Amino acid sequence: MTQTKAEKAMSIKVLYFASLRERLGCSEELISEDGLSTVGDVWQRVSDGKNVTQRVLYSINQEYAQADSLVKAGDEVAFFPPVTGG
Amino acid sequence: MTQTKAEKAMSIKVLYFASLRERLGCSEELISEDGLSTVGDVWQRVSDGKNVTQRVLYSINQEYAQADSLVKAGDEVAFFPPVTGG
Amino acid sequence: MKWRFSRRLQVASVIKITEQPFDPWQELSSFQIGMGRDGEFGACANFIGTMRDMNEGDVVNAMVLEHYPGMTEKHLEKIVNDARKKWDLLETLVIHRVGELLPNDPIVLVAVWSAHRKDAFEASRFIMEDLKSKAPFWKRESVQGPDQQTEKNRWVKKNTSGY
Amino acid sequence: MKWRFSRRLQVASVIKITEQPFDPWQELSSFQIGMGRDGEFGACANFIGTMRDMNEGDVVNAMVLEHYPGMTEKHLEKIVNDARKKWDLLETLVIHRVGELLPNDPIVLVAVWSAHRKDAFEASRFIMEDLKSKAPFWKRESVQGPDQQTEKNRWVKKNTSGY
Repeated sequence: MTQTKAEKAMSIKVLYFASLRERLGCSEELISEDGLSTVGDVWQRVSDGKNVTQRVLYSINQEYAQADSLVKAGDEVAFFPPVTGG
Repeated sequence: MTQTKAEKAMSIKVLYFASLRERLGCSEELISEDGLSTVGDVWQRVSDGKNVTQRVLYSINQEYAQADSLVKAGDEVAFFPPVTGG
Repeated sequence: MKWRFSRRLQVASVIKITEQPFDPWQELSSFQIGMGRDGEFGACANFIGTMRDMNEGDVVNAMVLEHYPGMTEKHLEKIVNDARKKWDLLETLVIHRVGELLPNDPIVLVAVWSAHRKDAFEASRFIMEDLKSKAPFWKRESVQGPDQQTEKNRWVKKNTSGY
Repeated sequence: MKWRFSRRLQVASVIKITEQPFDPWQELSSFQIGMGRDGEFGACANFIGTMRDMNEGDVVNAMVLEHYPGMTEKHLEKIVNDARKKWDLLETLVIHRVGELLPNDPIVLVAVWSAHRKDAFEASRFIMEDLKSKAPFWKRESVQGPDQQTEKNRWVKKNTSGY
């Protein structure tokens, strides 16, 4: 994907990790912020029709978020399964 | 001190450690078991008139003991202050 | 007596995410010398997590540790800062391996230096438990099949409990 | 799978009382290699107590650690055996210094290896706390006088609390 600066400014960067990244077949994408107010809205849009049954955690700008946490253009949002490091 | 084997067999070996050793001016002595049945009795005898005011712990054969624990000839008894290692 | 106050008052912490294998004892030794706190610390509690060659009853041949670059460091800093608020700490060191690992490879090191042991014991466990439950790392294991010839990959789904 | 059972079932423990200075990281490194548990241990929790140059507000120049030879070893073995009964442990290492020490000298090392972290964390702290409160060691400090010229010896009377 190639976006102009203006397009990027109006977009939300979305990252996927681990099994969720494999399930969705995507590690990173830019989506338009149009009509999105919460991270839950973002998840609804990107997972629509993908039948994701596993538990998914949210982050906004690299901090944990809840489904009703607000997002805005320029944010980095990530979706991932429960962590298993250490 | 030099004791014969027979004297040793009828004796209790008494050890003192740390500040108590310094207070009593003795690290080790053999005492006759005559009239001693508990470690408390041993302590009574060895500390008599020494005016020891600090807290003293007891052991018999290298295991912690209480004042009423029984002693017999051949035992190794020790008296010492609360421990401060580690 | 006044002398105590001429010492550095600021605490230091180092967080490393590395694709290279690390030797925990060598890291601890170098860090402790380099931190310049001789005579100040009475306690160091540390924990090393190492890759086992068995998990959930299966032989594990290898592992890939994925992480979220940026958020990982940010989250670990937060954990360490939380620990500093709760306990009286001198220095902390956290190292976490990412990428491809083999059995017996150290995965994580958490070390805490303090004047007294209560702080070091509690903070090291706190940091480790928070890391396990919240830091964005994910393990994918290569597990040996029952025929001992084939291999399959699987994402680790749960951690063993820490408390 | 069967393979798991071909491994050593017996746990090992080493207890050392030494008048010589020791390097905890070197001891841990050698012990871990020598114990031959590669791939089995997922967790190592350890604690190192080090001599500080201050205590109760005074500058400490040196220390003598006295112990009760025989009872010390016996008691430490008991502590370690108690820990093994309470937790699932692979190996344990306890080293305690005696004799003359200087500030920054390691005093004690307690290390525990286990499959999972809960056991290692809890057992290492348990062993350390029991050692502090019951193992027959006594510290005598050489403390610098307020004039910074004279020195006096004093027996340490109390330990800092561990919980």
